[in-house]
Amino acid sequence: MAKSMTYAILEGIQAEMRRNKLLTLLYEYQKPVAGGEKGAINLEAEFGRWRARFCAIDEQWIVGSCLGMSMIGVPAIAHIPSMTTFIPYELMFNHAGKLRHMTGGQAAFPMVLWADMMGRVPAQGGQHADAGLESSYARLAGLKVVIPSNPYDAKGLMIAAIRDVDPVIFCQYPMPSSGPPVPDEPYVVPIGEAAVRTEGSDLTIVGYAPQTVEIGKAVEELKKEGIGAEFLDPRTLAPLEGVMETILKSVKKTGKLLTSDDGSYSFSNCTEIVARVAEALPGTKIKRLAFPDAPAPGAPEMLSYMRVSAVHIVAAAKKLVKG
Amino acid sequence: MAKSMTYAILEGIQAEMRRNKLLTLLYEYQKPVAGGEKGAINLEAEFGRWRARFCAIDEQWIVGSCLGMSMIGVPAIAHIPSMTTFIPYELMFNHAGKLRHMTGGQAAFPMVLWADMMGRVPAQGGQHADAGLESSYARLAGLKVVIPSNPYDAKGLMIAAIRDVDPVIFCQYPMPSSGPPVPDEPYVVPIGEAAVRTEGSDLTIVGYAPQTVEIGKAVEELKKEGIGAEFLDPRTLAPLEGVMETILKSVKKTGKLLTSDDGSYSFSNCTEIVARVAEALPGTKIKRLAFPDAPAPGAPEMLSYMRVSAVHIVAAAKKLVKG
Amino acid sequence: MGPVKEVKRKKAAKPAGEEFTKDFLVGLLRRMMEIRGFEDKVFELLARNVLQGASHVYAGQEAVAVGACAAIDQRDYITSTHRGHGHSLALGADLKLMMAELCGKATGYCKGYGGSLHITDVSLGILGMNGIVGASHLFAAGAAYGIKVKGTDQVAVSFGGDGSIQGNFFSSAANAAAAWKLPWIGIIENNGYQIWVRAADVYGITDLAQRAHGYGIEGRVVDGNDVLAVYNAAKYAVEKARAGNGPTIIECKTYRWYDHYGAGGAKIGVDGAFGLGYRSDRELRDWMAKDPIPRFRRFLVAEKVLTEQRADEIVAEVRQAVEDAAAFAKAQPLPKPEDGLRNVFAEGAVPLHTC
Amino acid sequence: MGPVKEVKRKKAAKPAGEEFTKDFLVGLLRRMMEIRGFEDKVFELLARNVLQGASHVYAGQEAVAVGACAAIDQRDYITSTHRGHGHSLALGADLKLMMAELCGKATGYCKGYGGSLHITDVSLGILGMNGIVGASHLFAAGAAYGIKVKGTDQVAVSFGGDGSIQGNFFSSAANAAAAWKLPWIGIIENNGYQIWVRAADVYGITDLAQRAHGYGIEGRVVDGNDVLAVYNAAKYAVEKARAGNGPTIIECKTYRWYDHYGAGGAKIGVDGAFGLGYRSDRELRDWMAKDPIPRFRRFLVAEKVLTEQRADEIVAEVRQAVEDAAAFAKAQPLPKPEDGLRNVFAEGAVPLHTC
Ligand SMILES: Cc1ncc(C[n+]2csc(CCOP(=O)(O)OP(=O)(O)O)c2C)c(N)n1
Ligand SMILES: Cc1ncc(C[n+]2csc(CCOP(=O)(O)OP(=O)(O)O)c2C)c(N)n1
Ligand SMILES: [Mg+2]
Ligand SMILES: [Mg+2]
Repeated sequence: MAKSMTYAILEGIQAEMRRNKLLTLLYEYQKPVAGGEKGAINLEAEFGRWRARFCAIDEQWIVGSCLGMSMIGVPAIAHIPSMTTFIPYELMFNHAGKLRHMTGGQAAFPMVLWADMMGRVPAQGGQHADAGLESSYARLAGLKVVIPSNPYDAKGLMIAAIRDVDPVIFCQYPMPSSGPPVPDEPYVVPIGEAAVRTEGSDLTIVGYAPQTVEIGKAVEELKKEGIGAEFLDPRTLAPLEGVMETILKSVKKTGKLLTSDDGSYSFSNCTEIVARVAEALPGTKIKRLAFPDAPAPGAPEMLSYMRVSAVHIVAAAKKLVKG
Repeated sequence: MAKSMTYAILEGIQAEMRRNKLLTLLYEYQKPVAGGEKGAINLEAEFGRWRARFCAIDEQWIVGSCLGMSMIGVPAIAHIPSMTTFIPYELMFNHAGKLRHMTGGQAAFPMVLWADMMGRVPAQGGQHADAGLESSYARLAGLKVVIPSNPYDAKGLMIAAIRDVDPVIFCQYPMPSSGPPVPDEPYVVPIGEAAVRTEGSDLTIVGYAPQTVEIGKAVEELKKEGIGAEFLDPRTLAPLEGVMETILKSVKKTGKLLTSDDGSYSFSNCTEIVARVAEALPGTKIKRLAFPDAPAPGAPEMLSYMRVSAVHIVAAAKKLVKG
Repeated sequence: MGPVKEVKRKKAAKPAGEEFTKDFLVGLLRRMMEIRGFEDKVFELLARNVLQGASHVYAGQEAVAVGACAAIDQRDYITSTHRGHGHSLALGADLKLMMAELCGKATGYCKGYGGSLHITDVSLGILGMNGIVGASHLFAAGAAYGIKVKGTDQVAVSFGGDGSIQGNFFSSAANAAAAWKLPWIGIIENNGYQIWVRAADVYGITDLAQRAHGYGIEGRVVDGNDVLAVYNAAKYAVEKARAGNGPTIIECKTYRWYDHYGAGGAKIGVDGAFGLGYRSDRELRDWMAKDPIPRFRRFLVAEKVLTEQRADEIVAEVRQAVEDAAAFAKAQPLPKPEDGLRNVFAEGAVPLHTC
Repeated sequence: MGPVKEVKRKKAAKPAGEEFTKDFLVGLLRRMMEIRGFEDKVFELLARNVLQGASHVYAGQEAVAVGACAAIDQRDYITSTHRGHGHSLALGADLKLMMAELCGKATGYCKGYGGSLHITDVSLGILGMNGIVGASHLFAAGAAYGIKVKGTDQVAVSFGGDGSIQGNFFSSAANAAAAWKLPWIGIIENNGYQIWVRAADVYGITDLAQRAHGYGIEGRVVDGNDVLAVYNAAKYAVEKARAGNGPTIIECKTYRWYDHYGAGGAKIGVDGAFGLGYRSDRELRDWMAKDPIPRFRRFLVAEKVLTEQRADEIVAEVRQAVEDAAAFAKAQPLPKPEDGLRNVFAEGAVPLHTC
């Protein structure tokens, strides 16, 4: 059985905790425990409670303390649950993202905010079925934002995030165990590099995390109809410069850009990518699909009507390509 | 002497507090007091301390209590200082923006978050010289965001915000007392309508709040050089549908769009406008000017190097128009 | 500030100056039975995978909701939490509309938008169940401020778990309520766990009511499985608040029978409360022995307020009402898909972006 | 929890088991004089519009910074606030680099990026002055957690005003520090005002140290204008923390002489402390009579630790050092404009977007 997202992430953290005797994980109720073929991981059992600590329901503590300890050279990972993504927003904005600059380079926060993202789950209602929050962080100066779509990228990006001396937001959406097999050894997926999932020359499709599942299906479907889509997964949202090189190269070839997003439409995830393409390559034909600017309703009928699915992507791609 | 931004806003609040005997203002240290030719305004003296209350340094209380009281039919204004804009982010996101939807339309928050925005002030350093934060709010479902550029719009938009049954973020940047004279009587500037500041057919320039000063200068300069710029001020950032009608109409005419922004570049203010134009009008020549994705440094030399000024706008406009 | 006080149940269960009527006392028992009956049904539907979503079952804590809600009137407000079914039912919410909402039906309390986590009936004074831990306290304190502006003698009561006193919201509520004597009553339902985390492992205090003193608020500790003890403490706090004498924080020590949410591990017909890794079955059995419902029933029978036979009848009536509610919910229509775009703002619908 | 304790200055100013050396005592006086001298100069430069930006002048509160910082070592950490000049200087920060930073010069402590609000010297253990009220406490408590991970006997001390105990951060720091006995010392500099807002109007408690008890932390109140009283309380807390016995919160009652920030209303050569609308001149005069510096000087002279003549010499030396610092700062180069794009991340520069 392939490694799960969580197993892959914990495997990466475990390796880094073995390497760096100070690296510390603070969390709430999501135990750093996972079972898999390669044996169970249990970070509290292995590293003790000081280095793998459950906390009160206080995300401000979890993130703020990781900032404080990372400032004194104890690198730290703050793991917070999905409905609390914005509780530490002020901390990341006014402190993590700014203190290096304000102190002329003296302060450093070698920390990772491991933010669980629920995604568009049915039967929960607005507070527990959100997506797209990563873009609020991607806006903020001094922060890096990564967002893996499969266990392989998840492990490699988590290790990259831990080793980075700058604060990194690591966004974990629930994703299936697809993609390349996850090596047991530590490895790095560099921050700032997009992945080319499939090559094609008729149009460029950009999307990440949960939408990669729908895009993947759509790309197969389009292939059957003779349309070659180049599917790019940014994996990093900030800084975006490296990612844009890959995207611009593709759009230069295809002349058409389709983005698909589980987050909301406005001021949002793929907006920045679309705007940069529009600035750099005038004449590009562009289409953005996204969840509407609305909370997620509980009832599954309403929710699924609002989400972008493979069917929508196929239809939009055909329209872009055929006229 | 023309009315100041703050006078105009307080005049609007005063009129509404007289009209609605429950309307309440909570604030921190920024007294709801202003002097002007038409006489001094002092809301605490006029309405008593329960309805115009200073609070502890606790922006969560100021905003959270306004949510709570507005739920029981006591409309409220929460005034918070500039360096604290994101402390109530979670409250506005998970509660103000969602509860109406989650309760099937039962909950209502007739409240205004009056957010002071510092703008790019020199000699303060990153936490006290920020701009562009309105876009983080504009992303969130269920919230309206307005951002006046002169005292006339400020008063009219504040009254519109107070009368709106939905939660509204009212962003006040320090702005000069320019623009149309401010009537003493209450009036409304409707939420969701852009203003056409100057007409022109060579290119469209979009910007708001502090950048309107620079754009205004640039438009004059361009006129001298024979370039007719159409200058639009969105005034509302969310919902954006009405504003886009005006912008698209203009860009359809000019074929060129220049945006200029005191906020940062990425995932930011004018990004959404650019992306919507690119989607709707492929072939448009587009340029975005903005503060870089960096905190504001203290030293004025560094800061002013980073800000967009009229000179930059003129140069970019000429380049767009001439090729 | 005095020390933390333990409010003991009065010998004859009658607070000074108040005679309980039979109807009142039997009403308390019936409400607790309704909650238990509803939650047992929810648990069964979860175990059978008929119900989707995260229902946080309230069984075991009935005395808190019923005791506290009996102390307030129709004019007052409450705010509630992820574990909120009990609070709504204690205020008299309709079993049918509750169940319809849990089933995501168009006629449920929130028209299917909310589900278990957000059941709200503003006409009952419920300002919303809120799935974000601690938020209930801040909104109730805010409503209490609004009451001062209105100049009425209403009160606002918030419910929150032992997890709700930390985090972002409680502190803001408590400080302002203390400074300005707001008519706020904070009920802390200390069931010992925050999911699986023990309160004792993450707090430096044992009696959570002690937290109140740091703000200058009176804090009380009561037996949360004794409906009259909760009622008495709440009544005291409500009267104090109505008289303009400010807030009270009441910690109710209690226990939840089932797991944090859902019916994980439970097979149909087999009790899913036992065998949870983070607590001992023995601890659970000790608390089950203090079940607030039979305890109060025995008391009422002993005090001759009720006969065993009448009590059995109530049990049967409640069971029938719950079955009717489940049948009602099942028969209700689903929401229209496009309605998800409504209720974002008071007017209109937001645009769809799937095409 | 016991009641709030008042730590009284020992008669002979010697805590049990410790003999102060003359050097130590004179050092305390000199540090206080340095802070006063520096702040007087800053005030003058502000009044003359030579200095830009928001300097929050520390004059009047010197005994707090100096007393507390004397109780810790080079290996320990502090976090500071918008009113932070005094904390840095109490740790021995360089007057010249301080002044250069206030003047926005490339050679200042933060290379001109920070200004008054953010002066930081990590080599002195200063984890940053932070302009967001209350954040100092959370970061120090976080550092204290890191100390536990490292397994050293360091401590982390945070300074914060009377305004810093409310809001978002203090509560998170206090709860965790209490639960896990972190080596955190929270110093509350209660100068009675939050800009113009009186603490008494926005809190339900009078002694802010009482807030500690709600978390299970020992809270102490000391005379913040008595440098040895502050030192004794801090020393007690530091030793307790080093021994693994957890956090202490120390409220120092003090007063700031000038307005919240800047030198508004002051004419050159005229004292800008008086005539502020929100407080009486009389209140200020009462506090000026308790000026920590002459008070300690008189004490040292009376105890024959120092002669009046030597004290006058120190005053002159300090004055000279401050003048040298101002001259140094004036002569320093400005930062390069394009450096604003650096130090966003550890490496490289972010792109400019003006063209
Ligand atoms: C701010 C916040 N953090 C985390 C969660 C996830 N969460 C939901 S319920 C819960 C435990 C709550 O414990 P407690 O307050 O004791 O209430 P109980 O479940 O015991 O009734 C947690 C951590 C949340 N909903 N909100
Ligand atoms: C969270 C936050 N809210 C508001 C402000 C604006 N502000 C700066 S200093 C200050 C007053 C601080 O009072 P206190 O903590 O007593 O410190 P003092 O100025 O008296 O030293 C305020 C409100 C801020 N910097 N941070
Ligand atoms: Mg609990
Ligand atoms: Mg103060």
